[in-house]
Amino acid sequence: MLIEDQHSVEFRAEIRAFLDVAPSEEILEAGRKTTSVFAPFKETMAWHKILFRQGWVAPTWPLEYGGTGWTVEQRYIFAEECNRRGVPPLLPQNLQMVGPAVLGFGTQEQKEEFLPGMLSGEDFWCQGYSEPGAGSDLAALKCRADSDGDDYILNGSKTWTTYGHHANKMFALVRTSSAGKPQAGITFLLLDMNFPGIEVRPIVGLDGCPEQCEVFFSDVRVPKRNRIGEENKGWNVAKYVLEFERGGSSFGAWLVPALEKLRARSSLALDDSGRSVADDVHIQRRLTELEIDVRAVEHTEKRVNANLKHGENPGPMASLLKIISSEVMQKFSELQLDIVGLDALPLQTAALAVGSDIAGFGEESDMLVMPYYLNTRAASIYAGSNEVQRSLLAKAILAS
Amino acid sequence: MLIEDQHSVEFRAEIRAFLDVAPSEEILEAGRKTTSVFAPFKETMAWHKILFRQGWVAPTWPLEYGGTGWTVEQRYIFAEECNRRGVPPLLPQNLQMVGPAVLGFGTQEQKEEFLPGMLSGEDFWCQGYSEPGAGSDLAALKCRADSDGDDYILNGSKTWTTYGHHANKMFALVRTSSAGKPQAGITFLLLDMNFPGIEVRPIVGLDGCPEQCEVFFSDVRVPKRNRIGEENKGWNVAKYVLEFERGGSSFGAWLVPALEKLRARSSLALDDSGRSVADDVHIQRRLTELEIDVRAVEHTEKRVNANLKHGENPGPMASLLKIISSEVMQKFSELQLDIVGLDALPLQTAALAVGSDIAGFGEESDMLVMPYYLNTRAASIYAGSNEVQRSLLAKAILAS
Amino acid sequence: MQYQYNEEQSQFKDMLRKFVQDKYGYDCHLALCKSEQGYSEEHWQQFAELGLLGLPFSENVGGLGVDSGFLMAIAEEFGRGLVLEPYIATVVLAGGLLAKADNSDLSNVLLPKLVAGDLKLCLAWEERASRGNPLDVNATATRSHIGDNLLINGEKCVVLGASSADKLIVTAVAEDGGLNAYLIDCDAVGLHVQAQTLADGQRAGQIRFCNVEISADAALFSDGKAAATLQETLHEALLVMAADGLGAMDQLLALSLDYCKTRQQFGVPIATFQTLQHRLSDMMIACEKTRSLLWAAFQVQGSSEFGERVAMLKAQIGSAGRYVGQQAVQLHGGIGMTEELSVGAYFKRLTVLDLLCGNRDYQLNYLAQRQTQLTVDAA
Amino acid sequence: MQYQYNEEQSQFKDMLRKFVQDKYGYDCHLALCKSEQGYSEEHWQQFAELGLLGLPFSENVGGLGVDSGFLMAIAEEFGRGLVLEPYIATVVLAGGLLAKADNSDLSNVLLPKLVAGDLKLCLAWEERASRGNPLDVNATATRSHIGDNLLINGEKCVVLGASSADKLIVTAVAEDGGLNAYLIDCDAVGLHVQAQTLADGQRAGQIRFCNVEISADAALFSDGKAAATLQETLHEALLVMAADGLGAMDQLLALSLDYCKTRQQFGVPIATFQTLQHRLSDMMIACEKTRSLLWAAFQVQGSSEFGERVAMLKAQIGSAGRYVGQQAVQLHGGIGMTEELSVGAYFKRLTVLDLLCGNRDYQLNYLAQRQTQLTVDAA
Repeated sequence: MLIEDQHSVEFRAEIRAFLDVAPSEEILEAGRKTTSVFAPFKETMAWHKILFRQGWVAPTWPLEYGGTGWTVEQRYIFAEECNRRGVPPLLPQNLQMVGPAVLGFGTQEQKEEFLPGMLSGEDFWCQGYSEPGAGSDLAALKCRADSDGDDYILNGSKTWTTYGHHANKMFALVRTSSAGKPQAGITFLLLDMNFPGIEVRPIVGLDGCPEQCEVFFSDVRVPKRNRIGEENKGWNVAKYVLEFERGGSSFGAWLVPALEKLRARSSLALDDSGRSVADDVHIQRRLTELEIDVRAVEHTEKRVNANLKHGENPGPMASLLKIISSEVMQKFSELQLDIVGLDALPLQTAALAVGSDIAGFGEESDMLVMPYYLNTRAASIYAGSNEVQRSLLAKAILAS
Repeated sequence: MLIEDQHSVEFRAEIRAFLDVAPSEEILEAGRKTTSVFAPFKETMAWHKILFRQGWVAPTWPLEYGGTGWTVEQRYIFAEECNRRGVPPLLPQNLQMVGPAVLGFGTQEQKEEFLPGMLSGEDFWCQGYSEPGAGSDLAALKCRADSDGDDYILNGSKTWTTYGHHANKMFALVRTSSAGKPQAGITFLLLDMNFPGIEVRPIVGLDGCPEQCEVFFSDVRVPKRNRIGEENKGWNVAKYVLEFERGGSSFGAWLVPALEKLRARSSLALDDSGRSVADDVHIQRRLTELEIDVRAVEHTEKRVNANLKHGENPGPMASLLKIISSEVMQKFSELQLDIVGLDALPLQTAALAVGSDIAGFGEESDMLVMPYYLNTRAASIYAGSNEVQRSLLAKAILAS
Repeated sequence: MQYQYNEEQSQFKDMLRKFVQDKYGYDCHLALCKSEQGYSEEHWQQFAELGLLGLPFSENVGGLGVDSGFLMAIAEEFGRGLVLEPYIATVVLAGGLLAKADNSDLSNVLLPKLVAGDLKLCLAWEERASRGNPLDVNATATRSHIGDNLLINGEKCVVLGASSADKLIVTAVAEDGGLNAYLIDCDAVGLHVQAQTLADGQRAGQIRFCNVEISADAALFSDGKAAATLQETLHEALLVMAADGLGAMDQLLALSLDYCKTRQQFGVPIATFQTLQHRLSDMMIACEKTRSLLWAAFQVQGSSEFGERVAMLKAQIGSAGRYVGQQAVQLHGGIGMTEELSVGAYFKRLTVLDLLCGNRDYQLNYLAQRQTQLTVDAA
Repeated sequence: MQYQYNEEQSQFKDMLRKFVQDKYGYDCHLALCKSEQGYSEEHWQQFAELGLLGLPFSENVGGLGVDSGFLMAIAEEFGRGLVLEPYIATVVLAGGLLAKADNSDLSNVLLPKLVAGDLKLCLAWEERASRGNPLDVNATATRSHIGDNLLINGEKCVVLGASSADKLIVTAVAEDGGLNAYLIDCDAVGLHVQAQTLADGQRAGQIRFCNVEISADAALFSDGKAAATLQETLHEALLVMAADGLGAMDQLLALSLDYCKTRQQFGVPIATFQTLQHRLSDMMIACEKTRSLLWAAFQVQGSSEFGERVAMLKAQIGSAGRYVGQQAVQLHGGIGMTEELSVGAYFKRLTVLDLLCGNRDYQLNYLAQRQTQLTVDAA
């Protein structure tokens, strides 16, 4: 931001002007009451629809399919301004997970059928990848799709399906063959959640809220035209999706203002004498150390983005970014917990619901601290555990 | 020390009275100028001989072979007082490495031949275990002893032989068979360093001093009566030695006074204004954190010692103690470096020699800080690297 | 030097472990977490029958007068079993202070009831601004217009057991500037308790005192030793709470070892991955260091070194508990992030413990200040 | 925003890498470490011929006037090659300050000589008590009895390049209480240089000034901006020193990767052990975070944010360099603890770098104070 060119300054102003007026009070409340990477469902989808109407919902998509045509820097500016305004982050399933799969491997008919609903937010797609026995080891998945004429018959179950109880659509990896390497017999399918034989069971998380789901399939009939890519080649589709978003990350855009807010929180008076937690030099020191880590994430992200433009592939840097951003997020959540202290101890699930009329103890922002700390433990587990990422990273540097 | 019984108080007084007068100035200088776990050779062996004359050189040995008959607590008190007085720690090779092997597996003749010299310090024994290709993986050793009548013919080399250039004797593990499991063909031999065909090459360490050696053997003839235990059963001897000392460790007896000294150092005035490093609350914090770690080592050691008496086997606690003591030692060396700061930067090898008349920069104790920091990196490498210890520990707790 | 439970304590501990295993499944824990009251009155009466409520008190009030080793043994098993009853709040904190009070009229009446299971107490000492320091008190006790009566004003936060207590003890600054503690009925006029459910299911309360009028003989101390006694009581409570935390840590390690041996990934049990093996070793190291510091503190109870060793212990359990809790969740993966397994419940118990009664930061500052004091004293 | 060397800088860097590879084996490094002088005069002259000594200076003193990216490129390659010549001491520290001095009579005479390789300088600023803070100075410059002459008194420690310098610049407090810097011949009366060999082989000196008499026109500054200029020069030097450290870290990672691929233990290359794989990943992460902060600082050179970002960078290189150095030694095992491999030499270079010019502690305090200042300013 230091030496921002005129074009960027104008772009930022345009974004800011829109954000000043576009989100409703409920949407901003949902933004504030976000206690994990997944913001409250209803209001976030409302925001999704507003951004869709503005044409800004899918900055990473190709222009002809509803993208914005922004540069990587502009996308970063957009993310920075969204975070500063405090709107909820969009749910990634439609735009960053299933969308790219259809964009990259769908037929023209599939694109026409599925993309509009993803983009507009009419549909919400949930992910059916993990299974009880296949978490970090996706190739071990067992959920079976047997060919039967024009359909597949689906049996088995999926788990860690975020917001499965809110979704009307699902994209899933299923086993269509057990021949060859484990990855070889996997197929990428699109499902309607109202297909007969699907049952959804929410899982209660550490903060007492259901965010993930188990999804059970008994003889669910899925038309073969809902298959993305070739049969038994679903692994390629999933890999493509993972790579799609690489180099466009803007985690620093969230971290930098979050750290500012934490500094402000630490300066609040503890009592009439005006003392604050920020008077504690050890807290200051931890804030300083955290800021260095935050800046390291921010500038690593920007460096990867900048160098991508020059035609480089992020390669192992994608794993590196996953590791350092999840770890700094966890470190942030710990320091936040220590700064807020006793006020963070009561778990106030009811008061945290958007639109709740239940008064909680202390400041609203303090109520978020414990759920956020608990939920953030997942950051080093999901999307390829940090152990898996470190192994990938090692493999890459040992091979070079 | 809090509620020490009368017997212990008297014992401590007796030790202290002796230590007040027994060590020479040179011995105390060597104690001060100890920059690794191995104190300066000449003065340390002089101290060994004084303790021998006093009858206190081998507290862990059986009474009939020259031990003291002290309890574990008394041994701890002795260690505490030696550390407080600042005498150099004895070299462990004679008393804790080769001695127990002869005690446990030697014939009566061997005991009579070898034990007196170990005990008195007339002999200094060096260790020939590691080889360039066999460090943490001792079973891979290749140094070969071929049978030839009443002798073995030794060929190959050893490395990391501490003070090999000062030793007149060596105990070694050598390969006498390559049949069966790698551990199975290893034999424990005693050598004279003046046997024809032995060559010693000192290795210069990070502090510029030779402490370790390589030892090369070309057709070295070793009488078979120098074999300890059975042929091909040397692995058992080595394992026995490792277990011998278990439960008798007194690392805390060194750490506690060392930390006191470091606190005192941090309180030294930096300039005329009387400011000191200890005014820095972050340094205070690190000293406090280090003290907790030091106390954890001290009390874990005492807990293991106390419970051993009740007939328990330390089992995985031996690995645990190795890990936590080496890591706290390294943490200590880092904090010491940060407290002394710039004054630690010049490496003053010549001024550090015992009896040197070369004046160094700054306080004598400051000169030790950098070599100590550098040498202490070895603590997590030698005696079974900390990686190996963590694997052993995991194996033990996963089996239980 | 005692470094493990002696025979009598061990037997008692084994008995308790069996009791907890029988009465307290994880299902029971979850159900109590979600219940109105947050604990089981039936269990409480069983505690009374087993003599648990009288352990530390003298025989003349119906107690057993045994040493803290027994309290540590209880706490370890309660931590291992995720027990939610307000034992530490009533017996160790409030009961502990009451037993040391000058006001024997009060203690002689109340303690027998407590021991019998007929009375629950809580100790309201912590304030938002105190950040763990029991001597940093803003609440006041001032003379009222009526006789020798006193008016209590102030606010106390996260008072353990507040929602179940019949009476509470509050710390406040008297008009002479000295600290004192006062006994108050929980239904007194002007006293507002807002019940809280902490992240680990424990119940507590935010308590506001608005001109709560009490009689002068509700004061626990008469000779200005309230501060030292309060500090001592908290140190004893921290010893017991640390044992609770250690029980939870031990259990988390045991659960993690089991899970790693059975859970398969990439075709093998995850216990075969070296990184996870070393992680398990580090968790075990964290447990053992904590255990050593627990016994180190126990040994010197009653001496001048006790406060220092307790502070070390609490700082250690703060960081070690955090580490073991976080890693246990990580090793369990997604399932560790849910209510389905008990892992998360232990993790939350350790998280709460870390922040209660002076977090790691407070303890480290306390230790540094003591050290500075030692240096000044020596000079 | 520039996040990597541009084409011109890259070409220059490649050329330097080749130059260092050709001239500087590890044997050469060891030999220079043990030599009397501690560096090679022949190399120094080659630096002059390659134009390295004039890079940052304006063309009117014979320099090339290029940006700091080129200095970073040099330093990275010097770090990677364990180069011992006092480049940073002479060109970046002393030369950098001189080039910004008010006293152009001095700079116009001296800088051309420096660029030509005929003059070596050093900057004596650090004192024992300053603990990294260049503005915390005890040395004084007081009026002498003779004319406008000044007397310098004080002590400076670990002055890089002191033993090779022809002249030195010393910082001292003038009689008006302001900081200034003065040029002094190294053979001046009353000036005592004790040569030091630092742990990494670099040469430095402890310098005592006892009534060293200099003429008033030896002062570098006339208008009180010495403090700001000194701070700025040190920030620029830290940017360059961090690049040196990063070169050393990159090389340590490369050496460790190679070693793990070839070294066999338990019958397999040690690179197959998951713990070591993850360690290597963490070393790589440490390098990359440092690289990102290096460029983040480079981008804002000349702006008000520069000092802050440099402090972050120095703190980062302190901890990351320590981590990478320690782990590289650990991965190499016993052989990493000896002079036989270069690993230990890199480890020592990073250890020294960490403590020079404000260690991690100093930088973190500096950052916290800036933050407090921001808060005060905002209020």
